[in-house]
Amino acid sequence: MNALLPEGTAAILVIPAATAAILALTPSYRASAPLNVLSSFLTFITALSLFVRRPQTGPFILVDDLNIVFIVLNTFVAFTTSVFSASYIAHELETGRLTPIRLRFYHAMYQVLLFAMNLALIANNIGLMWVAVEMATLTTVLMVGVYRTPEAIEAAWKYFILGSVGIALALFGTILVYIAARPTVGEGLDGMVWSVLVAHASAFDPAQLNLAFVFLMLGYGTKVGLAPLHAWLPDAHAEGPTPISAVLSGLLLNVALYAVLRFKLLLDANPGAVAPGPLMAILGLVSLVFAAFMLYRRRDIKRMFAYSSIEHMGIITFAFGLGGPIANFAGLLHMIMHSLTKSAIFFTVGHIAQVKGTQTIADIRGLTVTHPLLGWGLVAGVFAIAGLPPLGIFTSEFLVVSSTFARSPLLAIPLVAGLLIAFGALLLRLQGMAFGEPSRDVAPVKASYLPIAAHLGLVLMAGIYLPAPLVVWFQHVASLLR
Amino acid sequence: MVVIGELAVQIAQMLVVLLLAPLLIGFVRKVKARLLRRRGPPLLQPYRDLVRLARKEAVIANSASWLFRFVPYLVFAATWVSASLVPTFATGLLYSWSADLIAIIALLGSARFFLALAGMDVGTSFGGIGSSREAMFATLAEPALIMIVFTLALVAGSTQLSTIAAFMTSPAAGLRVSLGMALIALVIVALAENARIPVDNPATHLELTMVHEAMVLEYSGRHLALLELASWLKLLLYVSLIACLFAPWGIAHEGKNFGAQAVGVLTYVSKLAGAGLSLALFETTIAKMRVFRVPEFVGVALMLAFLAVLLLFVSVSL
Amino acid sequence: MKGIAFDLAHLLAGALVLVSFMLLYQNRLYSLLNVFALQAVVLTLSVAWQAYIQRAPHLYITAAIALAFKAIVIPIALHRIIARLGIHREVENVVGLGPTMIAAMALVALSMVVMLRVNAGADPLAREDLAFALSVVMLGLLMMVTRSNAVSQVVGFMSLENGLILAAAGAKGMPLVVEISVAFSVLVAFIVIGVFLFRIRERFDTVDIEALDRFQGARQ
Amino acid sequence: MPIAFFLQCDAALLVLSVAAVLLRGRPAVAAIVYGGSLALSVLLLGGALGRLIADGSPDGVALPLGLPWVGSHFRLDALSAFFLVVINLGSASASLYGLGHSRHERSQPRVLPFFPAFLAGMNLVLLADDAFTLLASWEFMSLASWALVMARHQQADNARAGYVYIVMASFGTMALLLAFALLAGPLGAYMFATMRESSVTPGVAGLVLALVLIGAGSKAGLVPLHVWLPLAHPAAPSHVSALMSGAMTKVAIYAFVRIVFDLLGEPAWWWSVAVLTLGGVTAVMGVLYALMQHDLKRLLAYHTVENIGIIYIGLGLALAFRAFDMPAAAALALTAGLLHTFNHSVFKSLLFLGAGAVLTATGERDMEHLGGLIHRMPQTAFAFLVGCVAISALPPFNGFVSEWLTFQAILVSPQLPSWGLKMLAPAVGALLALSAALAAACFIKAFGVTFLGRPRTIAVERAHETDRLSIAAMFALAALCLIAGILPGVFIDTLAPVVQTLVGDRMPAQIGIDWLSIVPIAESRSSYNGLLVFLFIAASASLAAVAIHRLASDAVRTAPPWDCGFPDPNPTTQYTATSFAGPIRRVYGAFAFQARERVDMPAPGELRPARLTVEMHDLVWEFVYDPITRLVEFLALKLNRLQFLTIRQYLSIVVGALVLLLLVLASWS
Repeated sequence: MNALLPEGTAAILVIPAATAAILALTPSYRASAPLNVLSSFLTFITALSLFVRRPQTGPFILVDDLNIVFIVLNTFVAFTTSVFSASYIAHELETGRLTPIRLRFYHAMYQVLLFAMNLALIANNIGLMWVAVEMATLTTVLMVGVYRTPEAIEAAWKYFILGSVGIALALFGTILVYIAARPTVGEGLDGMVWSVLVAHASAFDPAQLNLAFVFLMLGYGTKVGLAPLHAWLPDAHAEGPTPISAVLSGLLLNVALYAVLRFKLLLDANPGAVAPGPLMAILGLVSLVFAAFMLYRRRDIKRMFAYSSIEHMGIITFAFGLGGPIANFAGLLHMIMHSLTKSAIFFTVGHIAQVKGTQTIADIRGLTVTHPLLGWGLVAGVFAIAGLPPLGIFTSEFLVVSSTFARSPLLAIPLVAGLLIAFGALLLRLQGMAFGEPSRDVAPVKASYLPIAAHLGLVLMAGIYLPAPLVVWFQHVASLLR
Repeated sequence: MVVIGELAVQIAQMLVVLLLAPLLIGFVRKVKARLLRRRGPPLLQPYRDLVRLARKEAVIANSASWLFRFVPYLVFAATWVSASLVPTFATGLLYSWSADLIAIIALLGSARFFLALAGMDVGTSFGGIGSSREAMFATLAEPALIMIVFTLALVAGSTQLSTIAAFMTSPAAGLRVSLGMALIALVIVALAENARIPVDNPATHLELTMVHEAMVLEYSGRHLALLELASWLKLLLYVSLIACLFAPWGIAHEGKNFGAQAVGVLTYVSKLAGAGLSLALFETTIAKMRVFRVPEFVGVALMLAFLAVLLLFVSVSL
Repeated sequence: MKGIAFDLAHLLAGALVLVSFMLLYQNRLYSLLNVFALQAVVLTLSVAWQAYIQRAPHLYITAAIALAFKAIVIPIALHRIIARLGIHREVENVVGLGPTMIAAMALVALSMVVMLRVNAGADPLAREDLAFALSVVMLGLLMMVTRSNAVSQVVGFMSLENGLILAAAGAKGMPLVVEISVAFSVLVAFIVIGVFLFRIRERFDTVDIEALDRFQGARQ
Repeated sequence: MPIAFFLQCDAALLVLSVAAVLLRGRPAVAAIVYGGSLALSVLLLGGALGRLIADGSPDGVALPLGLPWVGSHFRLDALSAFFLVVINLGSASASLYGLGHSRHERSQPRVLPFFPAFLAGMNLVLLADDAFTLLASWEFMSLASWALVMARHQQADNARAGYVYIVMASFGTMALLLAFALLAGPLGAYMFATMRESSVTPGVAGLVLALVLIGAGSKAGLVPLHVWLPLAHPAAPSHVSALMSGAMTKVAIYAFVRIVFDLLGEPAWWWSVAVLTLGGVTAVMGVLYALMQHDLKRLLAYHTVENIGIIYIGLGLALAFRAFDMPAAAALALTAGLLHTFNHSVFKSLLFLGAGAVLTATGERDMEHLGGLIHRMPQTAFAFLVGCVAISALPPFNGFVSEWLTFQAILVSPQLPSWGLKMLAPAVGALLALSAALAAACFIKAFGVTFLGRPRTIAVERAHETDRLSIAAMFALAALCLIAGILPGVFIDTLAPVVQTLVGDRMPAQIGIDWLSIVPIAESRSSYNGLLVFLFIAASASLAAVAIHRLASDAVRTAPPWDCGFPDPNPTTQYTATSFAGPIRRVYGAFAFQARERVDMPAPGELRPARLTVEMHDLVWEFVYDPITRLVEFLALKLNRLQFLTIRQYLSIVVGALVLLLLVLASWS
C-alpha cells in the first residue's frame, strides 16, 4: 500500500473519492453542499501539506516541484469553486433548473472530478495518468449535460465525441512511448513510470518518440482546447452549470497541459528527437489569434469567456513552447494567474447571468449602476484577463512579449496582434455590460463575493509583489522545463 | 553721456514716428487725389481729424464690454512700441534689443488679435465679417513675414533689426535673388496688413468688401482716433521697415555725431515721400480684389518668401 | 516457434486491417455490424495469440472482454437500437466510396511509412504490429469522418479502439492493458447508451434535428 | 528632498483613492479627496522644485515589488524633477478647481476614487527607473484616466470615447513594451541603468525610435495617432480634461525624452527628419482640426495636438543638432521644447478650467449656444482671455517665449552639415509659423464667440460667475502665464541642469544679463525682453489714456449698436463659430479635409429657403482606422463560420491536423 500510495498523497485521493461515495448516498441536498465545501477544503489543506512532507516517488505516485504547483492550484480553485457553487446551486434550486436528485449526482460528480484530476496530476505512471484524464473527461461530460436542456445535451455530446477521439489518440501516443522505452527500460511496469522514462529518455528511439509526441500533443491538446482542436470547449463552457465552467477553464485545461508538459520533458531529454517547442509554439499562436478574432461576434457571455480561455491557453502553450528561463517562468505565472482570474470571472458571470436571467451579452447592461460589486468585479476580472496592471497577468504578458520580441521578433508580431485584437473585443463587450443604461433584473441573488475577492486579491498581489521564495521556486521549475 | 544720447535718439524716434504717421497718410491721400485730377484734402487734414475725433464724446454700443473700451489703447500702444523699435533714421536704438524682428511681428499680431476681438465684442454681423476675414488674411501674412525674417536672418546672421540694417549697408550684403523675392513678399504683406488696395479699400464703407473698417465700425470719438492713428503708425512702420531693411542708405549708425543723425532724418523723410508716392501710384492704377482672391494674393507672398529661404542655400550673392 | 509466432501475429494484424477495409466498404447497417463483430473476433484472436506468445495471462482477460463486449453485446445492442429508432438501413456516405477507398489506401501507406521510419532496432514484431494498429486507427478515424450516420460512426470509433487494443496487446509486457481496455469499454458503452438515450437518429451532429435548427441562431 | 518622500506622497495618493471608495456617499468625501490631492501635489511640487533648483545629484531606490528578479527601481534626476514640477503644477490647480467645483456637484462617485489614482500613476511614471515599473505605472495611469473618461458613461459618445481611448492606450503601451524589449535584450535587462550602458545596433535603434514614436506619440497625440485625444479629453470632467491635456500628454513627452535622449544613445541624423516632419504635420493639422470645431472643449483638445507638434519640433531639432555634435544648439532646441512643454501645461490647464467653469455655469460646451459671457462671468472671461493670448504665442505671455526660442533654434539649423536638414528645418519653421497664426485665429474665434457678443441662448443669460476657488485656480495659472512671459530667463536657467544632463551642454546663463532679457546665443544675434516690452506697452497705453482724457474729452454715451444703420436685435444674426471659420475653411479645408460646399439656390419665385451644405472628411479616420476596423470585422465574420460546423466536420479538422503532422514527420530529415 505504501509503495503504491504514499501517505501524503493518499489523502488528496482518498478524501475526494470517499466524499464522492458519501455524497452519492446523501439524499438531503442541504447537507451535501457544505460537505462538498468541507471535503474540498480538506483536500486543499492536505495538498498544502505536500510542501512540508514530500512523499517518496513510487511506481504510481510522483510529487516533484513541477506538479506540486499544479496540485495546490488545483485543490485551491476547487475549494473556492465549491464555495461559489454552494450559493450558485441554491439559486438554481429556487428557480427549479436543478432538481434535488440531479443535485445529488452533481455533487458526487464534483468530487469524482476532483479525484480524477488529482490522480492525473500526481500519477507517475503515464498509463494511470491517461486513465485519470479519461475519467475526468467522462465526469465533466456528465456535468456539462446536467441541465438536460437540448443545448446542454448537444454541448455535452459534442464534448464527449471530440474528447473521446482525443483520448484515443493520447492512448496511442502513450503506447508508443512504452514501446519506445521498452528496449532500454525493459518490459513491465517500469516502462510506463515517468520518472524512470525521463531518466533513460536519452537512449530511446527518437523516431518513435516523435511519433508518440504527435499523438500525445493532439490527444491532450484537444483537452487543452488548442485550436483547431478546441471545438468542444466553448459550448461545454456555455451550456454547463457555471461552477463547471470555472473548473473546466481553471483546472481541467491545466491538467491536460500538465500532461503535455510531462511528455515535452521526455522529448527534451532525448537529443535525437525533434524539439517539441516549435510545435507547441505554433499551436499556441494559432489558438491565440484564432480565439482573438472569435471573441468579436460572441453573443453569449460564457461562450465569450470560453474563447478567452482558448486564447490564454494559447499564450501559455506558446510560452512553454518558446522555452528559456524567462518564457517558462512567464508561462507558469500566466497559467496560475489565468486559472485564478478566469474562475473568478466565471463566478461573477454566473451570478450576473442569474440576476439578469440571461447569458446574452446584449441584454446585460449597466451592471456597475445596478450591482456595483458584481459590475466592478467583472470590470476587475476582465482587466486582469486583458493583461492590465497592476494585476498579475500583466507581469506574465510583459515577460512573454518582451522575451519573444527580443529573441525572435517575427513570432512577436502575431502574438502582439492577437493580444491587441482580443483586448479590443473584450473591452468592447465589457463596456457594454458594465456601463450604460442598466437593463432590468429578473431575480435577486445571494451572491458569494468571497471567492471572487480572494482570487482577484491574489491576482492583484501577484501583480504588485511576488514573494521571494515563490519566485525561487518558479525559477527552479522553469529551469526544470528547459 | 552716451546713454543720454541714445536715450535722446530713442525718444526722438518715438516722437518722429508718432508725428510723421499722419503726415504720410495725408501725403498719400493728397497724391492720390491729384492723380485723379482732384484737389484733395490738405496735407495736414489727418491731424485735424485726430483732434476733432478726440474732442468728441465716445458713443459705445450698449452690448459692448470693458474689452471694447480697453482695446484701442492697447492696439495703439502695441503698434507704437513696435513702430518705435524699427530704426528709422538711426540704428542702435537704446531698446532695440528688447525685441527683435520676430517679436515686433508678434507685437503687431497681438494688436490684431485684440482688434479682431473688439470687432466681435458688440455682436454685430459686420464686426464678425471684419474679424474673421482679418484673421484669415493674417494666417497667411504672418508665416510670410516669418519667412521673410528667416531670409534676412540667414543672410545677416541675426534677427536684430539694427544688426541687419548695419549688415545691409555693408558690402557683404550684395545683391541676391532671395532678397529680391523677400522684398516683393514684404511689399505684398505690407499692402495686406495695412488694408490697402487691392486687398482692402480704406476709403470705402461698402459692406461686403470691407475688412479693417468693419472691425472698427462701432468705434467713435477718441477710441476711433486712437485706432486710426494706430493704423497710420502701422503703415509708417512697414514703410520704415522696408526702408531700413532694403534701402538702409543714409541711416545713422551708433555713436555717430549729430550731423549724421540730421542726414539720417532727411534721407528717411525722402524715403517716406518716395514710398508714399509709389503707394499712391500703385493704388490708383490697380482695382480692388474679391475677398476670396486675396488669399491667393497673400499666398503668393508666402510662397515667394519660402522660396527665398530655400534659394539662400543654392544661390550665392552676385 | 519464433517464426510461426511472428507470422501468425502478423497475419492476424493484417486481417484486422483487411476487416477495417471491409467496414469502410459496407453500405448496409446490419452487414456493417456483422463485419464489425467479425473484426472483434479477429481482434480477440490476435490478442489471445499475443497472450499466448508473451506468456501474459492478463491479456486473456482483454481478449475475453473484446469477445464478449465487442463481438456480442455491442452489435446486438446496436441491432436493437437500429430497429428501435427506425434508422434507415443503408449507410449514406458523405464522400463517395471510391474516394474513401483511395483515402484509406493513402492513410495505410502513410502509417506504414511513418512506422518504418522507426529504426529497426525496435523489435520487428512490435514494429509491424504497430504499423497495422496505426492503420486500423486511421481507418477508424476515416470512417467516423466519412460516414454521416450515428451507428456507423460508433462503429468507426470502436474499430479505432480495436486498433489501440491491438497496439497495446502487441506492446510486449505492457502493464495496465486490462485496465485500459476496461476503461475504453466503458467509454464505448457510454457512447452507445448516449446514442440510445438521446435518440440520435441520423448523425452525431445533433441530438434532435429541430433542436439544432432552433439554436443555430443563439449559438454565437 | 529624498526620493522616498516622493514615493510616500504617491502612496498617500493611492491611499486617498481607496479612502474615496470606502467613504463613498459621505458629504465630506469630495472635500477630503480634493483637499488631500491638493496638499500632496503642492508637497510634490515643492519637493521637485527644490530638487530642480538645488540640482541635487540623482538618487534612486529599489523596492522588492514588480518584476521579481529585477525589483522595481525608482530614480529622481533633473529630467524627472522638471516633469514632476510640470505634472504637479497641473494637478495642484486641478485639485483646487475640483475642490471648488465639488460645491456645484456634490456626489461624484465615479470621479473621486480615480482622481488621486490618476495623479499617483503620472507621478510614478516619472519616477520609474526600470521598464516594468514604467510601463505598469504608465498603463495604470491610462486606466485611471479611462475610468474618469467613463465617469459620465450614460452618454453613448463618452462610452465610445472611452473605448477608443483604452484601445489606443494599450496599443501604445504594447509599442513601448516592444521598444523596451529591444533595449533590454533577450536576457531581460530591464533596468534603465543597464540599458544606458548597453548599446544597440543602428538598425535596432531606429526600430526602437519608431516604436517609441508610436508608443509615446499615441499618448501625446501625434498625428495620425491622435484620434482618441479629441474624443476622450472633452468627455472627462473638466478638471480631469485639464489634467489629461495639461499633464498626461507631458508624461508621454517625458517617456519620449527619457528613452530617446537618455537610454538610446547617440542619435542618427535621420531620426530628427522623422521627428521634425511628424511634429510639423501634427502642429498644422491639429490647429486646422481645432478651427473646424464648435465644441469648446474639443477645440481645446485639438489644440493640445497642435502644441504637442510644436514640442516635438523642438525635440527633433535637438536630436538633429545632437546627431551632428552641436551641443550648444541642441541645448537651445531642447530648452525650447521643454519650456514649451511647461508653458503648454500651464495655459492649457487654465483654458480647460475656464471651459469647465463655462460648462458648469451654462451646461453648454457648444459655442454656437454661448456668447456674451464676459458680462455674466467677468473673472472667468479675463482668465480665459489671458490663456487665449498665451496659447496664441503673443507677447508678452509665455507661449511666445518658447516659440521664439524654437524659431531661434531653427535659425541655427543652416549650420547643420546635412543638406536634407538644411532644407527641412525652414520648412518646419514655416509650418510652425502657420500653426501659430492659425492658433491666433482659432482663439479669436473661441473667445469671441464664447465670451463676446450677445447671449445666444437663455442658458447663458441665466449663467453666473463660478466659485472662488475655481477662480483662484484660474488666476494663479494666468499669473504664471504672465510671469513666465516676462521673466523667461529664470525659467531657462532652471531648465539648465535638465538640458545639461541630456545633451551635455546648456544655454548661456540668462539671470546675469542686464534688464533681465534673454539672449539665446549672442547679444548681436537675437534677444528678447518680455519685461521691457510689457512695461513699454503698459506705459504708452496709460500715457495715451491719460493724455487723451486730460487734453480731450472723456465723455461716454451708450447707445444701440450702429451696425451700418441696420442693427438687428436677433442674437442669431451674430457671427457663429462656423461662420467665423468659414473663410479659413475655404482656404485650407479643401486639401486638409476635402471640404466641399454645396449651395442650393432656389429659382426665383420658389418659396423654399436657400441652403448651404458643407461636407468634410476626417482623412485620418477614413484612411487609417476604418480600414483596420473593417479588416478585423471581416476576418471575425469569416472565422466565425467555424462556430457552426457539425461534429463530423470538427472531427475531420482533427484528423486533418493529425494527417498533416504525420506527413511532416514522414518527410522529416
